[in-house]
Amino acid sequence: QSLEKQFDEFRHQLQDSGSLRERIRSVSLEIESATRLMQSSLLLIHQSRPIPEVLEKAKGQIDLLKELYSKLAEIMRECPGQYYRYHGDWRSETQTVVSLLAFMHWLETGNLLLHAEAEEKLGLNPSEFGLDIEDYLIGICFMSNDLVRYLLVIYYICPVCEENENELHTLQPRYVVNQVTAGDYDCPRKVLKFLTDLHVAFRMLNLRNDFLRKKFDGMKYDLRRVEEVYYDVKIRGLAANVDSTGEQGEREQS
Amino acid sequence: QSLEKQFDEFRHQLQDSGSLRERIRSVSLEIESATRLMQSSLLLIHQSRPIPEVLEKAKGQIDLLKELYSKLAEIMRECPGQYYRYHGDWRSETQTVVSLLAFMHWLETGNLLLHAEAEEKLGLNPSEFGLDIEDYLIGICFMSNDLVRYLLVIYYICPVCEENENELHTLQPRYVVNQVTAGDYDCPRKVLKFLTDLHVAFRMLNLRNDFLRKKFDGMKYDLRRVEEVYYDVKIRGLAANVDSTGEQGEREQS
Amino acid sequence: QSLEKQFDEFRHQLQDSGSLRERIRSVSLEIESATRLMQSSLLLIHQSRPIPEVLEKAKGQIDLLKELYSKLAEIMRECPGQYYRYHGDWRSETQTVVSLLAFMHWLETGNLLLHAEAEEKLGLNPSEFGLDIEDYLIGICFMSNDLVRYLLVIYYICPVCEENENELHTLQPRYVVNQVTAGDYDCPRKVLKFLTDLHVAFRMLNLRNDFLRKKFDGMKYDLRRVEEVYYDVKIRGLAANVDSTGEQGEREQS
Amino acid sequence: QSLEKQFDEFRHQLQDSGSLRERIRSVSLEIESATRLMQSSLLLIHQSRPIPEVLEKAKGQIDLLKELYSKLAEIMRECPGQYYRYHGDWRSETQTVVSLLAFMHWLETGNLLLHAEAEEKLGLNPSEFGLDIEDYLIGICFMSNDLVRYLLVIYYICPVCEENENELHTLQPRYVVNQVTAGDYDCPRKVLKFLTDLHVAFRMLNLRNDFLRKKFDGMKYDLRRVEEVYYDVKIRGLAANVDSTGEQGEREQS
Amino acid sequence: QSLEKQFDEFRHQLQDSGSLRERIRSVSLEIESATRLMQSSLLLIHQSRPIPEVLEKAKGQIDLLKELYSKLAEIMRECPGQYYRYHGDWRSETQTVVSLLAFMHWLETGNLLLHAEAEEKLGLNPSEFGLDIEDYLIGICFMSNDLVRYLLVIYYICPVCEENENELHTLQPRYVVNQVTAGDYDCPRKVLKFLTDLHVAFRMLNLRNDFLRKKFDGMKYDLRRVEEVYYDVKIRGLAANVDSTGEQGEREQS
Amino acid sequence: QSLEKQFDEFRHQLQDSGSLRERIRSVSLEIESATRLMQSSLLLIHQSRPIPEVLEKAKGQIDLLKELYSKLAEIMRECPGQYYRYHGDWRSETQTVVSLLAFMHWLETGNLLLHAEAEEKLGLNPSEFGLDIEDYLIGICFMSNDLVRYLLVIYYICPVCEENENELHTLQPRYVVNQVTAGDYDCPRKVLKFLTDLHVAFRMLNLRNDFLRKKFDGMKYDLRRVEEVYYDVKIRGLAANVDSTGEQGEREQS
Amino acid sequence: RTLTTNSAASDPNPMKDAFSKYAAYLNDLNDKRERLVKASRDVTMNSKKVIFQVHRISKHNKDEVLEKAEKDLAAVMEQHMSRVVKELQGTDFWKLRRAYTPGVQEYIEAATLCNFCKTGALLNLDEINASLLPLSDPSVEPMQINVLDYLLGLADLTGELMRLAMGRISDGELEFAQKICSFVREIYRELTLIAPKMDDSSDMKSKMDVMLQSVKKIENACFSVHVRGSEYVPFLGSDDTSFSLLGMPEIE
Amino acid sequence: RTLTTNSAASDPNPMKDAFSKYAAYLNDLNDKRERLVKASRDVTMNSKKVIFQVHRISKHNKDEVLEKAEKDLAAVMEQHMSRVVKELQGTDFWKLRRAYTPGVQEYIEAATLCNFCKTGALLNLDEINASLLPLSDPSVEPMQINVLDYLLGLADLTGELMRLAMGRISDGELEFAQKICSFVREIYRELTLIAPKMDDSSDMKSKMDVMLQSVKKIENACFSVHVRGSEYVPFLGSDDTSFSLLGMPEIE
Ligand SMILES: [Mn+2]
Ligand SMILES: [Mn+2]
Repeated sequence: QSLEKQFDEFRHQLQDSGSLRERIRSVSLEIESATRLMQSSLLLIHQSRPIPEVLEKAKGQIDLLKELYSKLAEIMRECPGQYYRYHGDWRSETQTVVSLLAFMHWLETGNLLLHAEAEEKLGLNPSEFGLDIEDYLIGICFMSNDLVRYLLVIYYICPVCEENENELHTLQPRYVVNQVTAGDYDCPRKVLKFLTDLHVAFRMLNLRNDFLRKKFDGMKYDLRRVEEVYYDVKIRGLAANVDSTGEQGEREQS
Repeated sequence: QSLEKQFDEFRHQLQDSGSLRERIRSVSLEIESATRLMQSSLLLIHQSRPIPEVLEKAKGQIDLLKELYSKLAEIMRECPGQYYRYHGDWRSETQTVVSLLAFMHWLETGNLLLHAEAEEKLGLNPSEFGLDIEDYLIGICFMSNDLVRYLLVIYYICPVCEENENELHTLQPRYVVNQVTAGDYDCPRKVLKFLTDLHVAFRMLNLRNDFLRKKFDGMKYDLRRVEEVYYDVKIRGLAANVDSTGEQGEREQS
Repeated sequence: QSLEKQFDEFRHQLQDSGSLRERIRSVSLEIESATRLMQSSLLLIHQSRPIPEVLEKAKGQIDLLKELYSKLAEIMRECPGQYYRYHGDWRSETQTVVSLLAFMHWLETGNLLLHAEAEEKLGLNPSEFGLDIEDYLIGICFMSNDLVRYLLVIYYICPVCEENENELHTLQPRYVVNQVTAGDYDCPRKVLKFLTDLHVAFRMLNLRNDFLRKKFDGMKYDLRRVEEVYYDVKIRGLAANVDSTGEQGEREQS
Repeated sequence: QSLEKQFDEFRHQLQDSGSLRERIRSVSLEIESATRLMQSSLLLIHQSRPIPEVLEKAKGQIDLLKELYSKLAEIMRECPGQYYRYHGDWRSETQTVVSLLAFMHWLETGNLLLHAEAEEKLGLNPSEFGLDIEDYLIGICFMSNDLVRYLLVIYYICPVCEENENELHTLQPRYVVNQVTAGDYDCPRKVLKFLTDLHVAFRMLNLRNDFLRKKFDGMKYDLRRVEEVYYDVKIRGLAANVDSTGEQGEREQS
Repeated sequence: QSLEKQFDEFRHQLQDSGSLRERIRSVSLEIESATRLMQSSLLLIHQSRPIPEVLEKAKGQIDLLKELYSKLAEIMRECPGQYYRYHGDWRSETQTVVSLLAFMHWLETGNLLLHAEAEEKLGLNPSEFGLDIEDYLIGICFMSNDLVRYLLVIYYICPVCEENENELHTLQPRYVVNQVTAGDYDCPRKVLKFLTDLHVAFRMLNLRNDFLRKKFDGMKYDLRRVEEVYYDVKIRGLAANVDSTGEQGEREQS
Repeated sequence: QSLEKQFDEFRHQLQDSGSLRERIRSVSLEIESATRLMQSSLLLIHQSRPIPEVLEKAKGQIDLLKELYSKLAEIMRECPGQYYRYHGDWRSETQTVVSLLAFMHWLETGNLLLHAEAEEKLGLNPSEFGLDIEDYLIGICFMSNDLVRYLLVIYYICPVCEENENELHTLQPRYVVNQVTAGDYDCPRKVLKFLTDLHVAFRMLNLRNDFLRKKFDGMKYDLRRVEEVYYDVKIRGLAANVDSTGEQGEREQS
Repeated sequence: RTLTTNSAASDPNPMKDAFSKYAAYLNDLNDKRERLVKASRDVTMNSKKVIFQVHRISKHNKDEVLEKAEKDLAAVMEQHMSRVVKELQGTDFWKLRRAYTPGVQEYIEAATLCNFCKTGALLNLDEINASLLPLSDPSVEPMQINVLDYLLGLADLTGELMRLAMGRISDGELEFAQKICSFVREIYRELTLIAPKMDDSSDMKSKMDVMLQSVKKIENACFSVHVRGSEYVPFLGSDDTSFSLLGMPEIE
Repeated sequence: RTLTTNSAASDPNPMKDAFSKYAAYLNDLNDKRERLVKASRDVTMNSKKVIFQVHRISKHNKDEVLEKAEKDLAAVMEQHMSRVVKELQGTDFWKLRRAYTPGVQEYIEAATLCNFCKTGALLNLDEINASLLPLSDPSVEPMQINVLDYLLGLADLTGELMRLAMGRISDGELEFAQKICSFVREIYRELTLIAPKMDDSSDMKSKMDVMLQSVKKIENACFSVHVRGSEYVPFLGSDDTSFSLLGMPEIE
């Protein structure tokens, strides 16, 4: 009977899409696990390890991520046009990936990782398996949060290395002492400028009342926190003498 | 008739397990009442009472707890293999017990109360009536919350002892004045280090999406709060001169 | 360090219990899928397919169920005494299994499937992996609902099998025509007696205010509905002339 | 300090009212348990046991109830004027008590158990611990529900006593055969008249939009159902020949 | 007929208690409306209006409240012993009344409004129409929430009253400028001490798992927030130089 | 200030509309009370009182209703264009009014009371205060329900007039005996035809998934019930001999 | 569409340029979503009208009524579904699914209801999708209704079939009613196996509960008609009027 | 629009005639409701865009940004609100309120937000209603926004003001933020007195809860800025930079 036949077909189709989803999910889990490792590596900055070393380690996962996204793309090739059907299964993982890549990019260049650059880093071919723009934007919002924590922890807190305790109150970031990279020393001002610019850029968007808008609202709190740190530093004249050199350093580099 | 006979048996079994549960619950209530008293005693630290005195008082309940857990174990001996059937009836009480013991242990030693140590303190024999690992971990998460509050209150706030009001703004913990134990003076740093280590340890665990996971997420906020306190202290150079003078400075001052 | 060592152990234990749970869940999913097939087979009675044929088909899954439960038992053998820890993971599936087996048993014998019989059918060894009594009772409550629907559907004409159309309005259940088993034709009376007995038996139990209690309350509505059906049939004298033969048949069979 | 003193007093008062509530609840539980037994006894009518015998058994609990209510009254004597403070703790149990007493009273006399009669049966002294009118009315609504079920079951269904199966389709109530009390034979008409009168009486009340109102709405359905039964009987002329022959006919037949 | 007679009586009684309830409710509505006006007046403190002026305005409603409660008492005199029957109809309004009176009392005296004082302010005669203790306690919990908001708002600059703008950044609460009452300027410490005392007092009570318990849990959050505010002020040494004068002022006043 | 001024105005406006609503509600309550009386009067048909007499009594309320609706119209004249703002306050009462008027109209004429006729009966002037069409339609649905009950009760049940018990089983409506009005005797056929026509007419409407649709779905059940009664009568040949005269009578009257 | 926020507009600002692009993308997407929602609402409203038209069926006007229903349904397709198809052609079927799924489900409900009344069989998804093809520009990938929306629409269909069955019983078409009953039960049986495999099964789960209620209502109705009907058989004798037993009689 | 259901069409059937009228009435009403819903959705979407435009405000571009916002707002009025007004003129303001209230509320939110940023004052209902008059045919009763929708829109406004305050604090405009704080508290205070008197106060009740949250957020932010800011005063000495304390510094 045709009714039974149709439902039989459906059952098979749904079974197929179910097992496809299983495969997607397993890749997603691997992506998540890779981002955990990346996150762990990046947390080492909090322990004052030199940035290049830290980045080196974290970058090690990027090749793996590339591979995993190419796997995803391959799976999606089996069901063309259904990217957004399964989108939910890699969504939040991808947002985390974006936030980490953007954070690393900022550490390296001081600039925002753009959407196209993120796709490139992940080896994505936008014509077949691109990076959803909203996922990208949400990832950027997450990054702003990481940035604040980074600023707070790196700059003034370093509980594990007690041997240098005395120097800590000089309020220079731990790693500055070991290795002066241009652009590293007036961190609060840089972060503040970056987040302010980002905030201005985000305000160009017309958002719906959705998750992205909520995260964007959250970014405002991050911005506030960074301002507080900036003025804490400024007010105590700590940044002042740094600033003069800082600006200089920046000029040199740019 | 066999149907009747079966339901007769059921009635007896349900009655038995019902009254068993009643007995368990009544012991549970006693445990809860003991933890309330312990909690009350510990809150006295917030009133700047000397730690040893406070601990002494709180420890008074431990013997009672031991006794109550031995009662529980005895009841469970009547229905071997059903520990997890009735687990829900002492779960949350036991988590509170763990959190209090761990807090007291930290106050005494500055270290984490280990699972085996917790079992020992409660006189539990793991081969017959052990401490469930997840309960232990949840209890530890609860403790991290107490720790933060302790840090906040003890260190800078002491509204009840007005006589010393003037000294308070020197931002030294109240009890330091009365009793200088090594390791007490840089409390924020100690708490920060302890919680960071604990956090790193927890991150190694692959938590399911359950209550424990949620509590662990809460611990992240605790950590964040402690970081902020540490930052506040550091940025004002308040910890600095304490650090240098260390124990000595304390003594002079009092 | 001992803290690290402890959390290492925990990681292993949680990983173990996590993977155990995964295995249990995957068996549970298979059980659920088997019960769906069984259920779908049993629904064919509503389409007037002969009972033996239908039962034959449904029974096909029992061997699979046996196998799956033996798998579960095997898994649980790895962690003795933790039956109730993981109980929640096969609970609701097992309740459905019980309800289906009990319904099939009633179709075959007109009697209640006893707890011990259910265990036997599933190849369970109560000393190591038994059927929880509450699960059994809840399953029985579920069955009462199926029974009512069955009664309604079975009793009326079934236009899809036109060959017997004319005889149908004599108000004998569809399958009676094909196969006159003693005791089949006065279905409402039988169902009513069965449910009344069951209801009386349940009332003997002192139920707590929980899920089982709620399901039992539902059974009361089933009983009410069956009483109404019986009344409808009786008031029209439809059951009357059947009764005379019916009793005879029943006597013969008993 | 006066604040402390006040809270001390509060603690005592809350403790007192807490333990009072405990005592009330424990009596309430006993009342509930007594009503369960009564209900069980009354259900025997559904099994065609002679009414007097059934009533005898059920009445056995009334003395116990009297005693329990006198206990309640005694407790309330300790806190005069607070009847309605603790009312919620015996409310629903008392409603059930009323429904059972009223049902028994109807079986005996065919009349409604009046409020004052209910109080008398329970040995209540309205000046100190009366029966709340709304509880009484709700109990009466519950009874109407029992009445319908009784009508349905008693009159046409008697699955357990197979020996008389053949006579059943004559549609005479089971117990009529055993014991001819005047007024028993045209049960549907009697029930209909009784419920109609009751319904008319209730309609006189201006009910608020609350639980009682909802229960009263339920009574309308009961009335509707009884009308349908009466209609069924009437339309088939089944009641007719009973009516004409009346008591006499009954006697001849038995 | 006695049935009719009884329902006639019921009709009258229900009508009576219905109209009684109507009257109570209408008084309750008036109480609610008076509290809204009071609340709205008190919100003016947030706009830096001088406290005495604000209190003056709010107190204007107290006479009205007294009158309304005396109306309630009068109504209840018609049905002695039924206070708790209608209690639900003025409960939540009374809780709000208590919270407002207690807040005003704290503003004036810095002390907790005691239960007896609340009764006195409302002109209640506890022997005939008292203030239920739980209502009092819940009202006090509500007040703690208002207190926190007050603390936050009062403490910062208020741009609408521009004339004093320059002095405001000295971090003295707005109204201090206009009217220096001893004990007003170290508001956070005062609030913290007050709430801590209150919290300790509440902890002595054995609360049931009900509404009051929930509100009390809310008070813990209020306390936490006040601790944080106090910490913020203290860590910046802002309260310090105030303290010296503060204590003095307080001593003078006490 | 204009802000305060505006809100002040709003408060007055809302107060005005609030008191307007109060007045509307009080009229609504009177409407409801009038419909209760009408309903009570109409219920007398169930007691076999002659229709004209019953109608006479019920019609007594129509003048009152007219007056009440003219009061409503007058109130609404104060706020032109706001009919639908307050609509909810007389909605359900008006639906009941329509159902009763339509039922009476059917008793008198055997026809459906049309929308315009209903407005006329209530003295409504559609240009200023009309009868909402959806209210009208819902009222008609309610009526179909009354009709069924009427059919059931009047025709075959008359429990209160026992003296004529014997004649009842002749299945002629009680009042037919007393007073033969054309069109009264083959009531079931008439009701069936009427409801069938009404059902066909309703099916012309395109409804949304709202209250009206739900009530219309309910009408289908009413129709089913009437069919059952019709066939009960028909099958027993009871209506047959009536039918011949019935049709005749109807022809004469039409 | 460029925004003049702050500072001089001359210096190149990659972040700003990029965000202009993102803003344009989001604006376009939202506009398209909005157009789809509107088209979907129109589809819903007009499909509901078709369903009501089908409910106007009776023993004697079947062909007439169904003809009109089919004409109206075709109009829904041409005038409104076509707008959905136009918006979606080429892509975004899944991304914007939530915007158009209510309309498509209601269309499925109407189309399958019509078809069942006419043929007694289930209208397949393939057949519906075939009818969508002509509406698409042949150069791009055509929009096709997915299995999930089809199944969700089917779940709602059973509610309408329940109403239809009540009407048919009243109209004396017992056979039709029982056909509906079997049909609905068959669908229910099939869906119990499929529902848990669906992408987001929570919607479907609640629809299954409602469906079971509908099935039970039909079963109850068929049972009571059957029980009652059987009583009359002995009175009436042979099988002449056995199925016109109920419904308005032909006397007039 | 007449329906050919059953039987001969010749005999007069008052019931059928009447129901044709009812059917036409219901169809017209539903169509109008549908058109209103669509217009309302358009108003909502475009008002939201205006709100976002306002959030693009900063210390230096205030006039520019607000000018554009006002232009866009005027366009919403001309292009979309006008459709609502056209549908409703003469009648049905209240009957169909549920169809258009979301759009109107969002419009109120946008209009009052713009106005507050420009003038620091609340845009009154009368002023908004005056601007609706030109859109109406003068021969019929003009559609006017009712108090309830105005108040509900105002309640939502406070959420946007909270976001605005956060932005302003970041931008160093503390004075502006505190002005917002006072303004929101004033609205909240007024609404506490009015809310319980509203026709259906349940909507408003939940909005009041949200509003209190917003108020508290602004208060918390103002408090912490103030406490922190006060610390710096001794360092910086005089009052030169006291209010540019926060916000991107002018160093560059
Ligand atoms: Mn539908
Ligand atoms: Mn908004």
